[in-house]
Amino acid sequence: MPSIALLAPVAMLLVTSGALALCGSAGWKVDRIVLAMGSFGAILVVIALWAPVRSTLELRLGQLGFGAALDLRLDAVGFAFSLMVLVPAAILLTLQPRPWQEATVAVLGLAASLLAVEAGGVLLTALAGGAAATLAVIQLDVEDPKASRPPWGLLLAAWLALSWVGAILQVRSGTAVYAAVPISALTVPIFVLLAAAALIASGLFPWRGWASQLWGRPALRAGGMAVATLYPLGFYLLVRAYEIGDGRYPHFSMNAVLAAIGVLVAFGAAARAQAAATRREYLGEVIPGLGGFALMGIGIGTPLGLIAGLATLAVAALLAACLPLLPDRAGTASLVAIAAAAGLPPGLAFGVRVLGLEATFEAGNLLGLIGIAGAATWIVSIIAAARAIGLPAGRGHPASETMPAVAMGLGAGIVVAGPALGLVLAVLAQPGQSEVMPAPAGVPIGGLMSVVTVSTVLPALTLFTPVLVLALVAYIAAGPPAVRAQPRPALFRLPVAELVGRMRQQLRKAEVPAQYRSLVDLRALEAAATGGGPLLWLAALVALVFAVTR
Amino acid sequence: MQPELAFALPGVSLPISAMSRALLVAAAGSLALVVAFPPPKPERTVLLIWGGAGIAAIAAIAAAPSLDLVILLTLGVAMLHAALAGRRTLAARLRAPALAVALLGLGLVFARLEGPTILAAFAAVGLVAGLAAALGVLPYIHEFDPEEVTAASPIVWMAFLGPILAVAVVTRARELIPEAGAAFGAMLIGLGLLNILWGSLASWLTEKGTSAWHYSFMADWGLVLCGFGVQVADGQAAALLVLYSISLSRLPLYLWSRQPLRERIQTDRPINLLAAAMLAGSAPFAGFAARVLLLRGATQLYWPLALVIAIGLLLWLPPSLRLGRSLGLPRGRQAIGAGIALSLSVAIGVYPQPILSLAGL
Amino acid sequence: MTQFLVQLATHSAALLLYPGLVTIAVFGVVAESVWVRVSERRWARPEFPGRRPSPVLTTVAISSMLAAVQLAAPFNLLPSEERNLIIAAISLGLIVWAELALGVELFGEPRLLLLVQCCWLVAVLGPAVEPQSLRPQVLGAVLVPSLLPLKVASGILYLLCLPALLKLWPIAAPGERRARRRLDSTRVLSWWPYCGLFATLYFPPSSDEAIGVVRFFGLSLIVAGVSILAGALLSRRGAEPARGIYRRVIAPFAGVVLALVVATSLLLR
Amino acid sequence: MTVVAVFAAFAAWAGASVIVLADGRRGLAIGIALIAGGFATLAWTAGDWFGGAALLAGGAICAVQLLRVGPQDWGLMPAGSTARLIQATVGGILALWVAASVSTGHGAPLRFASVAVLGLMAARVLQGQKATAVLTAAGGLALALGGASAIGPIASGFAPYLLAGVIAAGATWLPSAESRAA
Repeated sequence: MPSIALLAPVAMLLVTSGALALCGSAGWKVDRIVLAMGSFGAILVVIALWAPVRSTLELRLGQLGFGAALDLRLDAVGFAFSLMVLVPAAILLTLQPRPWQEATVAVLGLAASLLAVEAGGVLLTALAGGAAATLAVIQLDVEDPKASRPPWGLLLAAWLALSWVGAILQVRSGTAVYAAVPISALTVPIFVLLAAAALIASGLFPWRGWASQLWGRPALRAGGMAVATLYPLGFYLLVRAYEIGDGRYPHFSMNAVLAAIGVLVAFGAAARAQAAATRREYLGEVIPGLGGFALMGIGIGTPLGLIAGLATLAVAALLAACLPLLPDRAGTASLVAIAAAAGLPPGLAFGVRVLGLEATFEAGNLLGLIGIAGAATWIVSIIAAARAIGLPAGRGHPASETMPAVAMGLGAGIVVAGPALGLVLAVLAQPGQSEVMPAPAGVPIGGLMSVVTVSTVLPALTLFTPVLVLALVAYIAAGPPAVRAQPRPALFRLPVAELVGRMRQQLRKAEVPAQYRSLVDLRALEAAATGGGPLLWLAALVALVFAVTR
Repeated sequence: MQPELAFALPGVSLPISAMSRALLVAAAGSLALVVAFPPPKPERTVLLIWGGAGIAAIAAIAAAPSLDLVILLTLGVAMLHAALAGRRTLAARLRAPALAVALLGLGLVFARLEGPTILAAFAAVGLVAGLAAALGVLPYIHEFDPEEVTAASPIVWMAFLGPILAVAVVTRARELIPEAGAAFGAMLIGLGLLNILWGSLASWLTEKGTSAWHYSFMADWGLVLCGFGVQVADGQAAALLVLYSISLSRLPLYLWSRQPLRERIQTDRPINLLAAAMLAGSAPFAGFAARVLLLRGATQLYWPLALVIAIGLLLWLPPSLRLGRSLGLPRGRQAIGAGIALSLSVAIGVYPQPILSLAGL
Repeated sequence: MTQFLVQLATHSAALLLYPGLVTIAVFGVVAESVWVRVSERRWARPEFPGRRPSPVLTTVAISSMLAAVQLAAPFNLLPSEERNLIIAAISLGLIVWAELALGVELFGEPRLLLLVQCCWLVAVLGPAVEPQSLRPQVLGAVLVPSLLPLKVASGILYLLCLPALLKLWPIAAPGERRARRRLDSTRVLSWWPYCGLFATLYFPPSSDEAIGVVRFFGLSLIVAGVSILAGALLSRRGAEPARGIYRRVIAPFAGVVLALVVATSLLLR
Repeated sequence: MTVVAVFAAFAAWAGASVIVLADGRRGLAIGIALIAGGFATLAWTAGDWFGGAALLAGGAICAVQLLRVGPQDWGLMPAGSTARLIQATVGGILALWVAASVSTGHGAPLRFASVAVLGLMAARVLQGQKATAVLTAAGGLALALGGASAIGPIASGFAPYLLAGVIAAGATWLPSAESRAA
């Protein structure tokens, strides 16, 4: 396969957006067909590029001018993340009707997100990721300017921070290409900046981040696309950081802190989920919850943790496609989606969470304590899921945007794929781990039948298959549960959240005391600055003279 | 920066630096854009005449062999510009540019005096203050009347004449006072940061929409001054890209927004949001590449400076959203113009190398 | 392929027969009958679900089977290295909360129950931090003197949590929705995995001999007995004192266990 | 020759002071003429005959134009001119300090004249409300800049003188246009 073909997936999406614009402005109603062809075509191209060789493909097209070279690279990590971005986006673009302007922006955002993942260096990732963020915000505002969306400034801050990381790496080591940056260049301060950029880019906070706020929007077209295209990018940076550091972060404490943040994020989501007033609110916390577990796994810094983290992200990607298509009304589709999200055995979400927690214990250095917290968090999320089954639906998004059958299919797919955990790890996660982290000696972690870890062997296929069969038979026999939708009290409310809420209120109400208002009279300040007053100009001159002569 | 290149005119050979040449191209492009897709008012011929005169002035300043001539030409341009029909009195219009000329002149005189090194420092002060006064950035903001015709307003200094003048002064100042280079750079960075802060905040919080645009130019100039002050190639490249985005993006959008501003039209269409993103320097627009280069330059110089600049860069968004909305919904030719401006900005943002090469960077 | 089919068969047998569903049912019915006898002072006939078990009961059964096969019971058809403590812990957690889908009124003290369950997780997973192993029988086999205090403390915490997790406390007042069942089929499915896990984690593994089976079941029955006694005592002392004990004792004691985990790990470095 | 240069320099300063102190066209004309004469003489003493002539011509045209058009009055030191008087004096003293004691090398008179005139003209531009006064000050600035081009080891040639003369000559010909909205 010629390396120039690496341009094909992004180019295909760009062409699709052009075609959409043309068809839209010409009034032809073929946009969904064009979208399906473009987005699924891109998926096929990515698979066609990777599957035959299953080794890194590179394309160097020279300098762009701002320090970044147009280096594209498709390795195992890029492949996994490309699919995580493309698959949910393609499903949503194909199945959800949207105006052609919105669709055009969405496909452009998808192309930018894919470029960020295929980029060979930090700066190009920053540019493409920033573009994806910009386009996502625009798409959200086009859909509904009044609805909540990720703070643009926050996203810009994340990608600017990453571009600064790239700049520092270039200044310090002469390159910001992932594969070429010397290990010594990734110092603790630079990593902290990179990690901050990653966390902000994906909204990985213990409090309610944009990934959960988006589900409160009246429509879930742009919201679903934003989650599908933006959410994985922060994790991508953290995985690439392993490549820069030759499989390690600059200091062990970084692993511990990131893993702890991961648990906090997951716990925050679980705590909010168990207090949700509607099922819609609960569903909004599903992706952040999985994101927290993924961050915990990736942060641990062991091959098993990384593999579990990547696999968790794959599950999150499928749910990112499932949840926007899910109708708010109660029913089997909701039930299956909730079961898939909560990690009901023997689902894929169950298996990856088990591996993530196992990784914390096997990592040693007291990281097992994080594992205990993770297990408790999982229990809280199970509580939230059980409670959510009987919650009122909440504000429904337009039925035209939903596809109950597809949503149920995706949810069921996540559950049914549980026995194939080993296969999923072997195909998606393990090659990615080997790419950025020295592979452990001995038997590979992921296999067709089982998952081998340091202390145990998880016979995913042979144990989960009978469990799955028994469960299916039993549930079919049992029929749907007789659950009455009703408001349910929260098990607990986090005092910290209430405290933060109160502080925010006070901050909003805060104002300058009357006697000092004249000091911050903006109108007067503006008049003074723009009045062209000779005195001000003279004073400025004197100040400059003083500054250079002191 | 590349050594001066000979730019042949019939019969006479005038040296034009590569950077000036690049800016001349940007100014011409900007004029072409606003003339080809003119706003309802003022009419195209007016823009063409005044713009053409401006291009001639820019070319003259770019081709001036010495700083004396640059300053004298600036004075001449200032007097001619002040004589244009505008709403402010001639005295008000000439005040700041004339002060700029005096300060630049004093700076030049001090730079040429023999004596203690303090004279070089005074020269640096004169040149920096003079440049700030010529551009009309804080603390030497030109008196601004929102209703004044653009060609007679201070925007001309900021968006049209300013870039070339700044390049002429900064490049020559470095040769004139090498011993005060650090002080010169430090003052540029100081004024740059001041203008980033003031420009973005004032653009966000001011009541008048036209004034918000005026302040937004100052914020961009803050970046340019920081870029010139950093005194490494990346800084110059960043400054050049910001100057390009001022000429090819901000100025045309400002002209196209005048009518909607008068009619108090605010829209939230994709075009407005894209314009906001472009004005805010979000990726993939030119501003983002400029910011990356600036951060790189600042990191080479002193990393805390990069941190301060990075924080400052976040202040662009709120005013940019406001300015983007003030564009209204461009129709017909203006819509095409806006599309071209956006496309140009994306092209420069993704692949700025040709422009940097044109500028010898 | 043959290997796959053999494994599939053995795992299915483990899930359905021993130490899975059948064992769970037998052990559970015995323990539950004793509990009903003790709490209600009469023998109650087990209430087996009708033709169609409810989805909640199905979930509980599946989780219970999954937890049971992780036990270090002698002759367990699931090989030792394939057992996993996390699966056991989370499956048991699922058992506790499955009924929440039907309504929160089925829980007497949900907040307290959550607290107790978190403490129970500390008791179950705490001892796994230092050995860095999640094989239940490995943890049971650990007899390093420096780890014994932690093991003992964890065992006590486990026992303290058990009555609440088995919902032996709080006893439902007559008229409450959760008080309708006589012989709680959900609890029937919980006795064996909970008691067996205690015998697995805090005692050396029993050998794959008849005596081993007797020992393991004996230990599990003792745990069940202790839980029944504790449950009876708690119910006799009335709701408030029992609530007080759980509120004031469990969480601080879990904190102590956590401190022991940290201290032991630091000491053994 | 040096004495002539000194007198020329003081003439230039005196001219600048008159422009600072005067509001009427006659006063401004005298001021610009003195500046032009001063810088022209300084150029001649440096041997730059054409340059000096260009400055003189420019200043002369500006002065004549001032005397030819508009209401003829002196307007010297109107009420409240104390500040301007102090300005002119202090400006002169500061320029003298810079030219004579801070800086070294030959050509002190030119340094004095340049610094003094540039400073005072800047002050006049800042004060001025009437177009005539500001334009005259701008003319003065041009003449000072032209004259100052001879400072330093490398002379800038004839071009600055010529341009300065042209600007000075054209200063008072400019229309002070009426206001017009956008």
